[in-house]
Amino acid sequence: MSLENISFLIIVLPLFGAALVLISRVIKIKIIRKLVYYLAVFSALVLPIIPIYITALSVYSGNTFTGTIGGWSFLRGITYSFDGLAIIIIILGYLLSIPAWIYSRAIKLEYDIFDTIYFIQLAFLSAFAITTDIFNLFVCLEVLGITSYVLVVFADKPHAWLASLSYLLISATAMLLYLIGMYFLYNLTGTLALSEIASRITSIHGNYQISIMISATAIIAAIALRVAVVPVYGWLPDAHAMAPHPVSAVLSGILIKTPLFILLRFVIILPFSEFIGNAFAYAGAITACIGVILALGQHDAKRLLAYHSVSQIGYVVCAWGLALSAGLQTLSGKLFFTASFLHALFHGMFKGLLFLAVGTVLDVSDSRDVFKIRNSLVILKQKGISPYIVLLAFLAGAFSITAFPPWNGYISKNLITNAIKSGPLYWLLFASSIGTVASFIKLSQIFWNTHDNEQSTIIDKNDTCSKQNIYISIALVSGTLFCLLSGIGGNWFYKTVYGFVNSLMHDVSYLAIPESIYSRLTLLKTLIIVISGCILFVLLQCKPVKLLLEAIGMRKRSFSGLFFAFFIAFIVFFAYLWMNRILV
Amino acid sequence: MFSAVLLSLILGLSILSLSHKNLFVGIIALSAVSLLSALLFYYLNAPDVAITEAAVGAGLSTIAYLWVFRAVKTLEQNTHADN
Amino acid sequence: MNELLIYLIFLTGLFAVVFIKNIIKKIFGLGIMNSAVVLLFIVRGAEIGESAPILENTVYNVVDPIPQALMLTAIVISVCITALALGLAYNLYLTYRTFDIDELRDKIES
Amino acid sequence: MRIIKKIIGFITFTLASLFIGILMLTRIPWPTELRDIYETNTIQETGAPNIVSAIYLGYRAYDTLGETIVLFIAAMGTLYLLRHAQKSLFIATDSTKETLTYKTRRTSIIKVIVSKLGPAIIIFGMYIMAFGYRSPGGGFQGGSVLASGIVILSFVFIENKSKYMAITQMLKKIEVMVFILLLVSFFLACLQALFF
Repeated sequence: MSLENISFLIIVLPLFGAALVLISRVIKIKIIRKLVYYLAVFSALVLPIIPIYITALSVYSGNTFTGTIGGWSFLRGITYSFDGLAIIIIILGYLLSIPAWIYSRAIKLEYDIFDTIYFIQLAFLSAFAITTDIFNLFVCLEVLGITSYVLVVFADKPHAWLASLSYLLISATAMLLYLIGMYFLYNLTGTLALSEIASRITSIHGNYQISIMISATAIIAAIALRVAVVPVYGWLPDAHAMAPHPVSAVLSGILIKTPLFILLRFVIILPFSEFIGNAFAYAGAITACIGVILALGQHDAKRLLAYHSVSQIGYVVCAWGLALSAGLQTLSGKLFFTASFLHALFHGMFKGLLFLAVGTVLDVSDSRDVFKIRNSLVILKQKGISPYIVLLAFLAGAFSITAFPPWNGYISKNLITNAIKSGPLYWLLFASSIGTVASFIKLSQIFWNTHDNEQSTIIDKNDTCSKQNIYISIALVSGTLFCLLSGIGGNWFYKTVYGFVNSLMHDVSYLAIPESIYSRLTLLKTLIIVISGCILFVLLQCKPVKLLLEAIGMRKRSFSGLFFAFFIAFIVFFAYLWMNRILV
Repeated sequence: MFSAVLLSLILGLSILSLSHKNLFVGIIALSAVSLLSALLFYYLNAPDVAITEAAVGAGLSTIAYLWVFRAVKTLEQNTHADN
Repeated sequence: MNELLIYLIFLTGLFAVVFIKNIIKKIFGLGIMNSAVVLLFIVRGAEIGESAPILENTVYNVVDPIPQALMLTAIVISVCITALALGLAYNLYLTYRTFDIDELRDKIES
Repeated sequence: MRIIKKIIGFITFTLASLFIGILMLTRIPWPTELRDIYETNTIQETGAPNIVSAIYLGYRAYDTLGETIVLFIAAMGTLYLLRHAQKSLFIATDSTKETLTYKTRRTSIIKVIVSKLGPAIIIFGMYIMAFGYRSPGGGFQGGSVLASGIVILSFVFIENKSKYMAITQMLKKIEVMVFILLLVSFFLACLQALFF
């Protein structure tokens, strides 16, 4: 068996696991059923680590392999490529979905259906990462989309149904625009492989420039919808807040970032990719700010976290756009790209952890309102869940997201902001950091103790289940350890990801971690951010500001607003490209 | 010419299916849209797509729509009966 | 001429998805848009040949098979999306007895 | 405020659809390169005279796998939704229980026609499945024709609920078997690509 075939096991094994879960459904004998089920879980979640490791080693040493699936000759089959980009995305997916899966054992679900869909999603995440065929990209996007609609539905609430339906309608419409964009590109170049489109589009670029721009806009808008950058983030808070907690963790941690990084495969084939990068950088910085402002006005704890996902994805998008506009072959481009990916990875870790910790608290208390939940430590203790683990996990997540020194958020956020250095982008991100601090002080109120309403905490202890609580503890502790270790070992992570980015560009030059990351200046900046965050929190307590923020955050949203935002994004993006063409 | 006629029929039927108040008419019009496109596909030398469109677009999706329509109708009748 | 008609069909669907409040009609619109895209691919792909892409002894100069193969996939995916959306709409109707999306949102958020 | 929003909506809709229109109405001669490649090579490489089937199930079978999985997940998700809808309905009120037993009018005309037509549809579905490689059709199309035949027959012949439940149990098993078959064939295809 050659190395390429081993690499394909990354996709095949989770699919095999999904099939085994289905088989276990129809087996009558209990022991065999359990055996088959555990075999399925093993083959879907644990076994793929071996091929990932082997492939990653090979890719890291500069040995990427490309070809067509099924071994057909070049133009006929579907092309794929196991390169640095694919490997880092696959690692991101596996690293984050294992703790979320462990947590999912603790909530009431139909495990067989849930697991089947979860494993299929995992498999197609990898498939999405390796494909370089424009139509296969569409199919993978559809699979990821339909799995996330169904996973959101598992919450069994009318909220979740409506959220899933709105997400479905807007993203299905966007996927049709993708198809139209693809139609034009196929009409123009006569091929579906991205590399081939890239080489042909430059020669015919001049004649059909406007149409190429529109088709690129259509495809990019369809993918950017999944990433939830600024005008088109509207579906995200509903879907992520209403899903079951592990699904929220996976959606926020993995599924909104992979489309962004895969978008790179499409964008770099276009002749005007640096303009697109610029547009994305500004969109990202604005996203970071708007996400925080909206989060400050929220009452629902999980919705607040969902808006923070919007805000943090803004950092990722900003750095990604800057990497693109600098060009991936340049040194600063690689630095930006590495920082962007590291923030995506670390955000996946700490946001997943936050969703799980806050979700645990929400499950045991009657309300979802940040201003009403109090004494949650006492309630947790009564439920038999160790309150200190939940508190620790929450604090780990909160310290990471507010970029406190030893935790991982500090590394990635400061890598991004230090690389930007100055300018409007820098200050936008700076402002959003301050807002994040204030907003997390607000969220941490759920752990505060008040002594006036003891009667609400009387719950009978019989409905606790120690086995489930063990799953919760394992998931939370492993998440906390991830955050801490990746914060301490940030240098190693940086080096590894940088190596993969280098292998993407067939380059082996190495750049050490920028020294300024633990410098006095950066620490001072963190201190300023934390202090001004506290001041902002105090300011927010006064009535008019609070009312204003709530008016913004709780404003009435309509379904058609989603579409108008999508159209506006479409128009603005195209207009931006058009202006740049005139200027150049 | 033939394809233009068929396309304008499809356009008219799709407008009808969206504008008509009765959902049942809409469902049937949509099914007719699928059938007419299947005919057009056959005319345009795409027999595979024609078969798929006829079986899936006009068959299965119409059944799904009709199932929902019937369930909704029974629900409506029952609520009226309760009141 | 053909493209213009297909464009109009697409617009009808898009209009329904954006502006009509009834969920079922939104799903109709999605289906119509999808038909328009499929029609676009097939109509344009049929321009270059004059016989179906099934090779026999006397057949040559076939139409482009690639759009046909791609559209098979697109049709099936569209039907799947429709079925799932219908399931969701039915569940919402069962709980709130309405298909109006704004009304649903009001009822859910209150 | 509402009017402003509506105006903005219409303007953005018009502009966006204008752009889509430019894309759809740009006429470029359709490329023939891939067509020629397939025309000359398909029979040697796959042995199937029907090029569309060869692409759908051969050259781009990986896409088809994704499509099948979309179908599978959509079916699973929809069934899950419906199951839960019924459950919540039962909990909500007892009086609504009757809503789920549909009183349909089965006239003898429908019965006679369907009982004659159903088997014919099923045989046609099998034909499409078996001869998809040389005539139009293929596994999926045949399968969906077959499925609509079964659905039509079930409209007539399922009289009471116990039989219906038995059929759903059987369908569940068929679903599992088919998925396993799909994966096994995928594995075999992989192995074939590896070793032969």
